[in-house]
Amino acid sequence: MTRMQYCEAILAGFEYVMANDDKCLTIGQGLWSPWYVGRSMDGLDKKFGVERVIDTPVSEQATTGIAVGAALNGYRPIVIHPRMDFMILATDQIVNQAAKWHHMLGGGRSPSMVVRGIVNRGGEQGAQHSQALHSWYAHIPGLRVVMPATPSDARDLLIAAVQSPDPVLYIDDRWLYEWEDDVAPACDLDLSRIGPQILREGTDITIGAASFSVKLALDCAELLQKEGISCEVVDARVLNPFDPALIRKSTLKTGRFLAVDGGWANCGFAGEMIASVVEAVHPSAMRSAPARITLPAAPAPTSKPLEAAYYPTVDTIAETVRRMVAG
Amino acid sequence: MTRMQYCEAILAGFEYVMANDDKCLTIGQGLWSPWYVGRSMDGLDKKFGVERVIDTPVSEQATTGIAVGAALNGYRPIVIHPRMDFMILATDQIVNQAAKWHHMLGGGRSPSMVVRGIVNRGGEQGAQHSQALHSWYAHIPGLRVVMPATPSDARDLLIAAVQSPDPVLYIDDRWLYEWEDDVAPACDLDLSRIGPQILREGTDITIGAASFSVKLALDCAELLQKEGISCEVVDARVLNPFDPALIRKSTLKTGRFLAVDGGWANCGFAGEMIASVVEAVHPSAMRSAPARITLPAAPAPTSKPLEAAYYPTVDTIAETVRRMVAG
Amino acid sequence: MAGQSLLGRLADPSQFNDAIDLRNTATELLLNHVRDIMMIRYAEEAVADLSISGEARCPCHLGIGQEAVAVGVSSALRATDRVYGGHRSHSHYLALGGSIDAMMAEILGKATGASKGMGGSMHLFQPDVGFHGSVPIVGATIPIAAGAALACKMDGKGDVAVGYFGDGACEEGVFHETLNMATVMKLPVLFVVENNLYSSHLDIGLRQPTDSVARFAQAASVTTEIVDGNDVLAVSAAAEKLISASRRGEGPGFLEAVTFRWRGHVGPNEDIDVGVRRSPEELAAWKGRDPLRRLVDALVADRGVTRDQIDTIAQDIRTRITAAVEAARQAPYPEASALFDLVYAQGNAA
Amino acid sequence: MAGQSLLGRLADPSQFNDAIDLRNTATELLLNHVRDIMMIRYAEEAVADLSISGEARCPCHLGIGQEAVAVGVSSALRATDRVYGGHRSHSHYLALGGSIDAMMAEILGKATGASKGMGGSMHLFQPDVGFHGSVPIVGATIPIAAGAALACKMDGKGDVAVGYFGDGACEEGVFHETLNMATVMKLPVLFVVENNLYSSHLDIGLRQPTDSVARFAQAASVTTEIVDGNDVLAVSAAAEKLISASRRGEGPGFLEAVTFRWRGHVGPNEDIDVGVRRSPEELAAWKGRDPLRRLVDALVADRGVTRDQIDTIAQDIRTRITAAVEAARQAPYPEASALFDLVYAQGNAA
Ligand SMILES: Cc1ncc(C[n+]2csc(CCOP(=O)(O)OP(=O)(O)O)c2C)c(N)n1
Ligand SMILES: Cc1ncc(C[n+]2csc(CCOP(=O)(O)OP(=O)(O)O)c2C)c(N)n1
Ligand SMILES: [Mg+2]
Ligand SMILES: [Mg+2]
Repeated sequence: MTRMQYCEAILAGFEYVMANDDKCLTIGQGLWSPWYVGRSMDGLDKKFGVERVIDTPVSEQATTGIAVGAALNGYRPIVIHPRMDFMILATDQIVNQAAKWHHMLGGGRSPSMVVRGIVNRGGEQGAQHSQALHSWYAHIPGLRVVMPATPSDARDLLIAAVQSPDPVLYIDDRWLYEWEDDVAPACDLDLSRIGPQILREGTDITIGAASFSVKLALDCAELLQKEGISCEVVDARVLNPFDPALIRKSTLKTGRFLAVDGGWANCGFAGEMIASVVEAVHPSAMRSAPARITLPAAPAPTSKPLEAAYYPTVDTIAETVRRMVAG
Repeated sequence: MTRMQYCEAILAGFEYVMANDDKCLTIGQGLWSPWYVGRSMDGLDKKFGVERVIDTPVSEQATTGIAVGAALNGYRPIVIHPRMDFMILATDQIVNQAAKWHHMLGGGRSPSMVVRGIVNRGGEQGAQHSQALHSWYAHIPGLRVVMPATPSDARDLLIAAVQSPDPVLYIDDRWLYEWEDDVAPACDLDLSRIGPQILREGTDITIGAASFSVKLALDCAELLQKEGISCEVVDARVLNPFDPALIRKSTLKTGRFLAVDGGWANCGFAGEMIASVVEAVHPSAMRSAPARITLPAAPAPTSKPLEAAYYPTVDTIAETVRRMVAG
Repeated sequence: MAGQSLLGRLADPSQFNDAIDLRNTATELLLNHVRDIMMIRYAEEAVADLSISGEARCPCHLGIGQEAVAVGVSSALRATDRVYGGHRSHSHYLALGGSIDAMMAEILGKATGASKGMGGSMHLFQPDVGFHGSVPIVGATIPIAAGAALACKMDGKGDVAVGYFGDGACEEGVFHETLNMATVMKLPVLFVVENNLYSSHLDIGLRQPTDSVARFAQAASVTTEIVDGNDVLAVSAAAEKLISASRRGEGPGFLEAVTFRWRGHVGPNEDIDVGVRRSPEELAAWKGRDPLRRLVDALVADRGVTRDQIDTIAQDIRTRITAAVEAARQAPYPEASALFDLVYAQGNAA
Repeated sequence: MAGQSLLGRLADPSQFNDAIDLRNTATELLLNHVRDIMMIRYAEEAVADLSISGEARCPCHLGIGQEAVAVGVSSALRATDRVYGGHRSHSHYLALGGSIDAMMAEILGKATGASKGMGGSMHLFQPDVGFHGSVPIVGATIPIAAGAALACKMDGKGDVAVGYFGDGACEEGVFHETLNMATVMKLPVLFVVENNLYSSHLDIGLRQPTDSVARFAQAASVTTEIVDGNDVLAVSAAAEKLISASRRGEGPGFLEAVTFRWRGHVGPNEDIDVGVRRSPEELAAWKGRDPLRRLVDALVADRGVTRDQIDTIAQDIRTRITAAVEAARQAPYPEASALFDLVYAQGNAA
């Protein structure tokens, strides 16, 4: 076991896949810069060379398309979009191309590639520099979507994503970069066998979440433990294809389900978790109506007090849990 | 009352807004062609001139951005994307720009504009020519999203969209173009006062749907009436901001809720309807678990038998309703 | 219409109507070009018939009249090169030796199709002959071809990638992004524009300030050639030149081949009086620049090939096409399970 | 680095270091230019200090060293013209007469800000002086400016729109799409590229085959001018020429102004040794082409303006800026309700 921060774990993931597969390359904006992606890719260009760690012009669509083409021809590219907001410009290549080529061309080739979209919010960066659009991409059949919450998964889901024969969107959140934890030695991984996991067991309520929301849920569970409320926390990890078995099973046990998500509510992942639970759990097994905590239905503000009001906190979650458990 | 097909009603909507507001213009691919948008814009170029009915190069992003700019400067553009699949290329201008300018620039100007995205599927057109991505856009605060199901709404939601001071995505479905119905005379409309409506009353189950799925739900209700099952059909009409009051109220009455949607399930509008219902309806008021019928989690196929298996039908809906009412 | 002509004679249908210059090309190779052009033309005529009869239901974009472009380019390629197309790619596929049986089956949505019946006319795939895929989002395969070229470059075996697209695709931003990146990354990719002067119903003069698109490539410092796309040897010579530079590591090339389609944008019609310039006269004039007749005329005049020999070739090809259509009719549809099994390469969708 | 230089002397920091040629410009106008340049420079220095102290938290992209571009362009504009910017737009806003108080308040996220505290440094808005908005998605306002130009054209009053962006933005597809559409639609829009030879950490030579971006506009048949962006009069003369053509209905213009930023990509640092060419030597050399000093030197040498006069102007401006910062500090934050009330122009979000 090694102690590692989430961002160091991402870097460890890159080092593992680049060292173990010389067909693996990474391409995107900022890869030769000292600041674009935090410390999560430090030194890769020196270690593996600028032919395999490629910095690009400001051309999100072409960059992603070039990766699709390289992937269809035997390489394993990891495309870096330093913000999901910029990745929007590459939507055609991700959604119309990468996600569909295997199916619509009869399965002959698969663009085995990773698109890394970083959630980079807060710090008064504003509406075009704050988005978390995982719900969008989870909507698209053919595109696997993973969101690591823990340092171990930050590394392991990257390895599994690169080793998957399918296109995978890997979404990390800079608010997690300093989370430090013990991490086991790296090994090869099969993404199709990875799904949601229980990160904390409990009996009164099930909290389903992904990425940074998992951290909030864990902190909330810790807090409520002292009040005698026992929360079970399920980390979704793989948002597409999403396997709802674990949140269903957990809710059958606790009788209550709360979805926490760092995206917007309407047609978002929080609602998806709720729908997935209730369509398979008979109403009589529910001790309260399910609930969700998401961003409010507004673009991200910049101003300090508005940012404080905008993002869900441990307290807003705890309040909802108390109400659900009491009611 | 005039008898009108859905596509004629769209055309009537265009004629109303273009005739009543000389700041209204329309821009997009195919506007000078005889076939791009069915018969829904026939003759507009002749009637209002090519300065106000502008055909464009194959440049979805710039076309949409030009409309945003014109809207910010006092015009009321309607951008035409003959398929939602192509509209993906304009996502930045729709989602990062149009939806956010009012909020992030302090409310001084609003891009009062309509983006029309057409769902054009079936006919063995395949994975890149079949998508219905309303759930994506409904996810975005700041962007109003409307989906007319009936001929009246095909015209009226277009009028309301154009007259709204906000950016509105208007999504019509070519499978509805031949639906004929009585339509009242046109008048000015306030989109912020328009929401879901009950299209058929019933007592055993509530079916929530939008656009073509409403037609399927109505046909299904008609079919099941003969079997003694009484379905209430709610037409969502406005998917963002979505007002769940009516589906909640209806479900409280019927005790059962089925969501039908022509998009994919994961993070889709069907799941949103279910989550919106159950988070406000106590489980004890539900007589069965809610359910949803959506596209299967696959890109659109082309081959005839696969297309037949892919799209929900009246029969698949009826089967689910029977199961829910029986169980 | 409105725009300025940079192409001049190349865009004038009354020009280049004579037998082409055969240069010192071997007669056997020229006869192969005849075969390839005929295969494309007659196959597409058969597809048109299948559309009219309603047997082919998927959208079919025919390139009749444009056959010499793909045949010329393909003659400069080898099987390990990687070719990508778009919505109008029957010719690109067939010119590489793509299976006529698999194409017809694909168009009828059969499991024996080039894409196993999962795609139809706009989705062809036969990598063993070098055809690595076509899709109908305009411009989408331009960066994908560049990415294939990145793979070729890293493989270090001198292979190249080719992206075919139209004059309309040059209006998509991704085209320009890719030109720049291909230059900066020195990618061995040949961009082939079939400039048929139309994008759907719109004349290029209504969409761009001039009628030639090579200026965009020049702006991106990509080496360009502009040729009569209805002269198979002019095309192959230009392609050869650009491709061998790419193989030598000199980066991308751009080939603008001026041509014209005899049928409408989609389906079997001629689209007469659709758009502003497409009139019966214009179409008739362009038929005078027929790439097949001009090649055959030259063979007859300069190489002593007889009309009978040509007819025999034509007859053979028609027979093969008829057989392909018949086989496609008899072939099974894909299993329903394909809908789910193909979503992911590993594990299932649901 | 790798690329070819088309700009030649214009990109060479050892050139154009002398006092600028004042042409026959009135002294009062020149002194206004001095005031405007100083306002931008000192305001941004104050912003840098606020970033260092942590009072300004939003990302601030400073354009110190590039002030002459906006000042030159703005001198050719009138208040009814429509200007759009990007992430680095303090200069574009201030050069039009945008309120320094509102800018400082915006940067501190206050309700009295240019965007009511909803946007920060990258989101400025003051339409009454002609500044219609800036946003940080690279390239996003290029088509929006063209759309504003469509509105100007339809209004028929001879107004124009201006879109400011950088050399990096020329790598985004939408830039090329817009150039083409602006030409085809004959839109009265001036595209102004501040070519500062860098996009974030990357030298243009690592991103494009040559160092000049005007070639893209030429490919789209847009009239272009390339100037020393650190000579306010060269900029204003070129802008004047292009804008008056646009006002006359001759369509779009493209102005490439070669310049250099003294600070790093974002924040107060200098980004020394970031990227491949950005070294202390290069930065020092570019400081020798200071647009302010070169203008002041010319005024002193040719128009008898004294250094004292200049110092007085500088002192005045610094006083105004200090007051603006202080007022911004005292101003209230937006009400929490703004978060919801501004989502839609009509009705509420929730
Ligand atoms: C992104 C996108 N926008 C629009 C379309 C509709 N469309 C299909 S083909 C075509 C015209 C393309 O013209 P060109 O590139 O010149 O090719 P040609 O049809 O002439 O061979 C258009 C606009 C599309 N398929 N994809
Ligand atoms: C679509 C998008 N991609 C990437 C970024 C990140 N980014 C912000 S500024 C910038 C560099 C832009 O360079 P340039 O256009 O030359 O402007 P300059 O910063 O030199 O003024 C980049 C890449 C962004 N904001 N938007
Ligand atoms: Mg064409
Ligand atoms: Mg720059």
